[in-house]
Amino acid sequence: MAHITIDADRCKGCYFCIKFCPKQLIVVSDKHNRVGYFPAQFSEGGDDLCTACKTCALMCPDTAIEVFK
Amino acid sequence: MAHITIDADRCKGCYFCIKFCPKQLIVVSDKHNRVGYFPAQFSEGGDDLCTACKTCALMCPDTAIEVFK
Amino acid sequence: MYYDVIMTGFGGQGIQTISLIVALASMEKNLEVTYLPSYGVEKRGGRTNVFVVVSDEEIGSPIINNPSALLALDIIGLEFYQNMLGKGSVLIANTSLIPEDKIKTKEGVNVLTVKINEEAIAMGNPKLANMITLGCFVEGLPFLDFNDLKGVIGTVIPARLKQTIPDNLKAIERGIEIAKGLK
Amino acid sequence: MYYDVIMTGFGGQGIQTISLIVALASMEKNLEVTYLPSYGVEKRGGRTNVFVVVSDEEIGSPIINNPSALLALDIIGLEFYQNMLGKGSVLIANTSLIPEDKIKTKEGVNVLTVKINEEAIAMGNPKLANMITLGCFVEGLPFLDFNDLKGVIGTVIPARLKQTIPDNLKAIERGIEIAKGLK
Amino acid sequence: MTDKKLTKGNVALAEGAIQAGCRYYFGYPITPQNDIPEYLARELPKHGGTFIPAESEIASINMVLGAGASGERAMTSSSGPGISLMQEGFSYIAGSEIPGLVVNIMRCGPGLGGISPTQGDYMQAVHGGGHGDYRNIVLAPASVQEMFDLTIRGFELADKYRMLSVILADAMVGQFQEPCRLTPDHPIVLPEKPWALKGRNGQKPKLLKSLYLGPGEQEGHNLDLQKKYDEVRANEVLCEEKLLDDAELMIVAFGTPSRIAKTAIRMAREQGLKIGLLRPITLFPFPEKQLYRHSERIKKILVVEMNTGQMLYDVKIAAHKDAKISFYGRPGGGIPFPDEVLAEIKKALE
Amino acid sequence: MTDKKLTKGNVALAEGAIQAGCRYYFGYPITPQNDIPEYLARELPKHGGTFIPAESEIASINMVLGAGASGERAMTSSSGPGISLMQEGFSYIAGSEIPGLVVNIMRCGPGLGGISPTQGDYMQAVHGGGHGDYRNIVLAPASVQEMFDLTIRGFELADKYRMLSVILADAMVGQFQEPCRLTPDHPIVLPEKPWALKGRNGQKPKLLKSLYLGPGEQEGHNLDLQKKYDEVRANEVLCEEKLLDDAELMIVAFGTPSRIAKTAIRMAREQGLKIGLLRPITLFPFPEKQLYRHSERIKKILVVEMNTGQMLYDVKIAAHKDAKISFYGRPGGGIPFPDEVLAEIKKALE
Amino acid sequence: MNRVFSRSECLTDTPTHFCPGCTHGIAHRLVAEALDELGITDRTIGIPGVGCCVFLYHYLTIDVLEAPHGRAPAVATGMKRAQPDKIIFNYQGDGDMAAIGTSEIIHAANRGENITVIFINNTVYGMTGGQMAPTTLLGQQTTTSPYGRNFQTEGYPIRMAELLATLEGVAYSARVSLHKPKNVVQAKKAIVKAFEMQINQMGFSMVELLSTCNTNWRVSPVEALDKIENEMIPYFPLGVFKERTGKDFL
Amino acid sequence: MNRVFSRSECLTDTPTHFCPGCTHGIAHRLVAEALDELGITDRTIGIPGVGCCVFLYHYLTIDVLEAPHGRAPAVATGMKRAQPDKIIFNYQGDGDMAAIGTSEIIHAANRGENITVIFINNTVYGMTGGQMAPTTLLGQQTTTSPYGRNFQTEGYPIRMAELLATLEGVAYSARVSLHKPKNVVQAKKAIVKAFEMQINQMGFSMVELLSTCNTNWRVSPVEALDKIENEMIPYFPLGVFKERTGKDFL
Ligand SMILES: Cc1ncc(C[n+]2csc(CCOP(=O)(O)OP(=O)(O)O)c2C)c(N)n1
Ligand SMILES: Cc1ncc(C[n+]2csc(CCOP(=O)(O)OP(=O)(O)O)c2C)c(N)n1
Ligand code: SF4
Ligand code: SF4
Ligand code: SF4
Ligand code: SF4
Ligand code: SF4
Ligand code: SF4
Ligand SMILES: [Mg+2]
Ligand SMILES: [Mg+2]
Repeated sequence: MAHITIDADRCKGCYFCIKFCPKQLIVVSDKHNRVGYFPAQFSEGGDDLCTACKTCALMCPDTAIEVFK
Repeated sequence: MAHITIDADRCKGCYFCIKFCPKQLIVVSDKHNRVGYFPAQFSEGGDDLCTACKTCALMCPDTAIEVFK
Repeated sequence: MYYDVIMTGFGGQGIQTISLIVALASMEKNLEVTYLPSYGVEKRGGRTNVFVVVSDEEIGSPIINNPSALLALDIIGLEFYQNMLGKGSVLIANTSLIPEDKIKTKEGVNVLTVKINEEAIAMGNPKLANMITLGCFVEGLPFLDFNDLKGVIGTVIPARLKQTIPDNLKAIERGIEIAKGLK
Repeated sequence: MYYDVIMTGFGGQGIQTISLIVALASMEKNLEVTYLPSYGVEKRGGRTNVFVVVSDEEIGSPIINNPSALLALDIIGLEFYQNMLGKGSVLIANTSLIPEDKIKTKEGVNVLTVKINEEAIAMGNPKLANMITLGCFVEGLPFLDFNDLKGVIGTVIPARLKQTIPDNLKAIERGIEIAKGLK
Repeated sequence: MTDKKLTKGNVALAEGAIQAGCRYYFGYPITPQNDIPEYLARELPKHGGTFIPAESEIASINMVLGAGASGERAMTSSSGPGISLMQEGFSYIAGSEIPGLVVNIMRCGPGLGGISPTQGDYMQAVHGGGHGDYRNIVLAPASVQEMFDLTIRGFELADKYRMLSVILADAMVGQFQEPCRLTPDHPIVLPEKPWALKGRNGQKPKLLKSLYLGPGEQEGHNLDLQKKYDEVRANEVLCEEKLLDDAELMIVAFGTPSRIAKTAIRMAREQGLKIGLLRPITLFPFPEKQLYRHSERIKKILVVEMNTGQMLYDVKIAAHKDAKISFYGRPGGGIPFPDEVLAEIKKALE
Repeated sequence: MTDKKLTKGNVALAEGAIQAGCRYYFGYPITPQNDIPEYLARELPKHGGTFIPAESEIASINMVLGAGASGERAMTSSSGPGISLMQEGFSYIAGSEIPGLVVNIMRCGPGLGGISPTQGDYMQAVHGGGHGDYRNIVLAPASVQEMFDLTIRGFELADKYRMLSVILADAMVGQFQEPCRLTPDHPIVLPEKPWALKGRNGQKPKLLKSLYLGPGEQEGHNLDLQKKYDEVRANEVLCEEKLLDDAELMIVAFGTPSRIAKTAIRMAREQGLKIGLLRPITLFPFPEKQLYRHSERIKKILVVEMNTGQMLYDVKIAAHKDAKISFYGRPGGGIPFPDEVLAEIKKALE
Repeated sequence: MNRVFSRSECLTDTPTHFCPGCTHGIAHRLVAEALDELGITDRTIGIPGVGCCVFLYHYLTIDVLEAPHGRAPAVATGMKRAQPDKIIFNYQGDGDMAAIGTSEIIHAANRGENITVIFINNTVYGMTGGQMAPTTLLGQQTTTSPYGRNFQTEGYPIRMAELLATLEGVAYSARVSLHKPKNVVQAKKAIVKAFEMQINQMGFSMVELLSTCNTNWRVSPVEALDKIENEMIPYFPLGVFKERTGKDFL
Repeated sequence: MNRVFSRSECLTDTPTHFCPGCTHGIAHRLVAEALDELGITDRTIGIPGVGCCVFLYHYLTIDVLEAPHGRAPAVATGMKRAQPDKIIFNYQGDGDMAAIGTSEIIHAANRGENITVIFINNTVYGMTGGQMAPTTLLGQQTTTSPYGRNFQTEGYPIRMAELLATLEGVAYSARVSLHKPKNVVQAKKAIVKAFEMQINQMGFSMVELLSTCNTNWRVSPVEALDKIENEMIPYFPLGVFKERTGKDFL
């Protein structure tokens, strides 16, 4: 029972988090943010599967991710 | 039967030739040259002993020495 | 004749393409042209701003602070440039990405608000947004018309995308149509 | 009162020492002094040239082109500077190392030719040549005499050579004697 | 239809270099001039030329020195900080009388500075940023066409006088695009260079140097250089004189401000104000005579620069002593827009 | 007896630096200023100071930047070519407003040049050899005592205005010896430097930079710098005015030529010619007002320099418009002897 | 629930100007975390080179000094000598350090200056548009090597970590990478190690980080990570090339 | 009798400005002999650094180009690229090459520029009065290290021959000495070898010659030779550190 939050306006859509989340809990949002990027977003119901392993946050170049447990 | 000539006004009196002549055929002159150095000079009668080995010329930084054979 | 326009948006919105079309089409009519795209840090920031000046006599400054027209494809560009607009100038604002309430221009500015992205998607290709904007711009423009644009579009669109030209032209026409409707 | 002198020779002839003595002795008399030894490439070439100016008012140029006196300890120095000498100036030439016939000065120049090296050897120490020269120079000099030199020589000669001071003073006196004889 | 091509200023300059017969480029990147090396990296090899991405500006200018001493047309390009680093090289090139061309697409100073259009490097280029009494030929293009034409001229003058030519342009002139003719307006001839170092090859060895140690030699060398610079002053001045015949006020400006001034002048004349423009195209040699002649009649002068007043010095020295000289400057990337200049014109006329 | 010590100019300068509280020297050798690093290498350690024989002049000026940003009094010294290499650093130091002191004991240019006394680097020091609109405080000693006193003043002004002070002296002033008082003529106080970078230490982080990117920021920074420079102009001018009250001709000269001029003036006055001297001690700020005031009355001005006429520019701009300005210069190590200057005086009086 | 990962204290919340997926962002975070964990943030002064890292001061809440391009090691020398008790670090790109700054880095290292250098090797001059650097790979196309780097005319890519390791003054020289989670963890360790060397006055410490410049490599951020794995690491091997143990140096 | 040793054709008869016993004089002679023996004197251009070697043109009858202090390798690069058929050599001192010119020598070597560099290591800046150089020995007293070079503040002497040998572009890097007849013979061989590398287009070649500066070392010329044997060679080992065989490079 853990989850992450992604600051959509900080996110630049590099998708490192998506590539490296061992549980594939992160997806691309379908609406772009203020700057024009399509941010990553934590999947619905990811809370059940997220292990708070922090891999996503570790790889995020823009510290857009916070992890909660 | 060989000998060397030393251009007294080129010679700056470093005495490398004297140090390295295997036959000790070179000595310091007692009068200084135009610039004020006491040049090296080939000893009297060195001709008999000089082997024209060129060691003196090889070490002379001022190409003041010519070797004859 | 003297006309200057600022086109602004973020990278990928195709502003370089349409501004180049305007510049080249004007050249073909033997008008003087200056074309100044953003460079350096600004570029790195992902912004694209282009200044185009067209005139029938020698052009002075290629950079301008009170344009005849502003084409704002996103909110950041709008907020940066809209206060430069003076009486009689034109603003074309892409309200797909610009909240109406952000548009604050002096009176006397002719504002065209168009949901350009939606229009493009309606035409089946979001990438056509820039051409629709171009259409809105050229409609009623004193020195260029559809055919002028048509004449140079081939030299601007890269070879590998040649097949997209017909759709692009349709998009321009759609833009003209929209603009007509709004006037 | 204004007096300027050039002293020239090759390294090892002790010119720095005697020029410094003149400068310091003049200072002790609260005269203005400038002291300019050669530097850089010139030095690397093994030459020593020193310009000393002494005056009772503010000194302008520390470098000079028509000295009151030239002390030439070798031929190279003589040939470089002798043509700078004007009427009423003094040349002291070390004829141990300068062929008489090389001395070509305008008339009106007081030339003292001294076989200084021989004189020094005669005193038992070739190194005393510079002090003999100094003696020749100070004889009849308007602003310095033997006692002035004596007063500062201790501060110029390095501690480890203190014991040489008496001989040096004798050499100065010998120089004065020679100069007297020549006048 | 037109035979001109919509071209970026920096690209026109680079193509001009190739057309001038320059086959050697050495450079280190810096905004806002990177289009120049990037274009030449692509194009020079096609002409059998050499492009070296040098490790620094210091290496670049010294490679130019080496290639120039070989008798080849060689160049480098940079901006503010990089040009500052080249000043020792500038001085050596001047001292050893080796031709070469350096482009400075100016960026803001002092220090790292921004990259918006500015003209803060006038003094450095014109009055010697390096040590000693020397000069560079300094050319100031104000259009894309001039970026092309003056680059060719720069190489020709460099060879003619065996000195460095500097193309001094603000970022606007480097970055904007205009229709441009990309062929020289005259045939290009590469001059003989008997002084070039190519190995003694049975002849007397040759030498290029700046150090003179014999008594008076260094001074003599300096005086010879000054003679050469006087020749340049006498023969090579270029400037644009526009609407000066009836003018009551003369604007003096180079580069982008001169273009802005033209817009302002148009606005002023619409309001009945008689304003003209003197645009120096060569900054060294500076159009002193022209400026003096006009200032004998036109007593009001407005100098407009994108700096705090650098060319202003030369204007003050060249102008008639009774001229009333005012200045409008925007340093650090500020751009003097036409309406501002018009306001200054009116101030100056009061 | 005298309390003064026969001292070489360069040594007086180095001792002045120590007395001023300078504890950091970074430098790379070059004739004719090597006495400075050699003296400081011996003496600084005795005062707990740091001497680094840097790998180059570029490293040296940047070490000065780093130590200066720490709030310490730091310096380097060099000559022509080395100073040219520092011009980027000069510009950064000006832009980031970091105090520091640089000594230029000039050697001949352009290029490698000889090492005889000369003044070819005036323009570089006074009008900015680096890029952008910036200034250095430039002090021109003409005696060994001034080498000592002006070095102290240089550090004080550098701290007061957070800019670079340059000691600009010819080789004569650096190499000759005079009796000199080697104690400051006023107490030395090291000012607080709240801006210095010492780690945030619980406070708001501090920053020293020269790059401003926000719209108008770089321009604003430039205008602020200009305000500062105007303050310097208003408050810090130093010059010597000698025998000007009755003078019919005013010689303007700095450094060694000013000394030679004094001899020439003595000779002239012996012949009944009324000549005076204005000697700028600060080259920036230049004594404009003083020069103007005197030139209102003294209409004949003779500028004497050991170059081809560099300070001449500032004299022309500062002088009354009706002044008749003539120039006598000896570049490249030539020395204008008193008799030559006297001849020029007579020419100028005709 | 409580927050188990968030921005380290030393980091500001200013969004970076870096391109999407630029690993400069990761490097910045690692430096910030290292400073906080070592408890030296308060007494650290950062000196970024000129490059995409030039805005360091926007992102780290430490004192920052701007240095001319390539001169950061000289600037750091002046500062460290003036404030030996402070922690001074450079953050330089490969253009800044391996090209224009070659002389300054080699002599700072050779003097054994007690400073730490974070070196971002992304094989190009990123900030200016991706021109060829001394670190550019053979055959790599850049805007100034449009036909690919050719060893016959431009020579081989320079390996700074190995080169500096040959100098006696160097206490620590290592190469790490930012292209995978486990490498990022290693990178963090190396950065901490480098700062520890300085804290313990062991001399000059340097960490070379293989980093991406997807914008100028003209690939997607994710593809750029693969390029590090497949193209950079084969030529720029990861590892520690010098590690001084004990105070043999002092 | 006939003359069996006299000045090589390439040497002028101008007496040198060198101090008595300065081995620069020997090095000049060896270069001249090498050029004559290889028959390349006519197509060789020499580029001396700034140092006591700056007057090369007074002593060698070849075309000579003056270069700014330390920049000779960059100048040579420009010249060699413009005239690949000519033989271009630098003659640099340790201040010129190992201090101010560090960046230029490393990158010329790294590019594998096909030039030859004669490097005179005499552990000081001779021309300017014997100040400390990066090559100055530990403990050695100079005018700027009056208390002796201290590795804690000035670092260790830099070994250029070894450093350059690590660069791929280098075809030949050797250290020889001028303090004894047999070493002078070896030195001559190394210089010839270096020029042959250039003739055969093998890339960058460098010969470091251990040389005396008795004036600034403040010893007699003969004592200076002993210092090379007893103090320099132990730290600067003689030998060939890189020698490319065959055209593996090209
Ligand atoms: C003296 C000088 N030359 C050139 C530049 C232009 N410039 C700014 S950053 C840079 C290179 C950046 O590349 P790198 O150091 O690798 O950093 P990156 O952006 O790749 O991280 C250059 C050449 C400059 N600012 N100053
Ligand atoms: C830019 C610059 N800095 C400094 C100098 C002064 N300078 C001339 S030669 C030299 C060093 C000479 O030492 P080295 O290269 O070892 O040659 P050596 O005389 O010892 O043979 C220096 C520092 C200069 N001419 N130019
Ligand atoms: S890693 Fe960060 S920036 Fe990249 S997509 Fe995920 S949240 Fe966005
Ligand atoms: S913390 Fe781990 S599991 Fe949770 S989203 Fe991030 S990477 Fe996936
Ligand atoms: S080696 Fe040459 S210079 Fe030295 S003493 Fe012998 S002859 Fe004279
Ligand atoms: S040739 Fe040999 S033997 Fe003859 S003098 Fe010279 S060294 Fe002595
Ligand atoms: S240009 Fe390259 S290095 Fe710079 S921010 Fe973008 S991706 Fe990163
Ligand atoms: S100073 Fe040293 S290197 Fe120079 S000539 Fe004299 S001995 Fe040789
Ligand atoms: Mg990089
Ligand atoms: Mg040396």
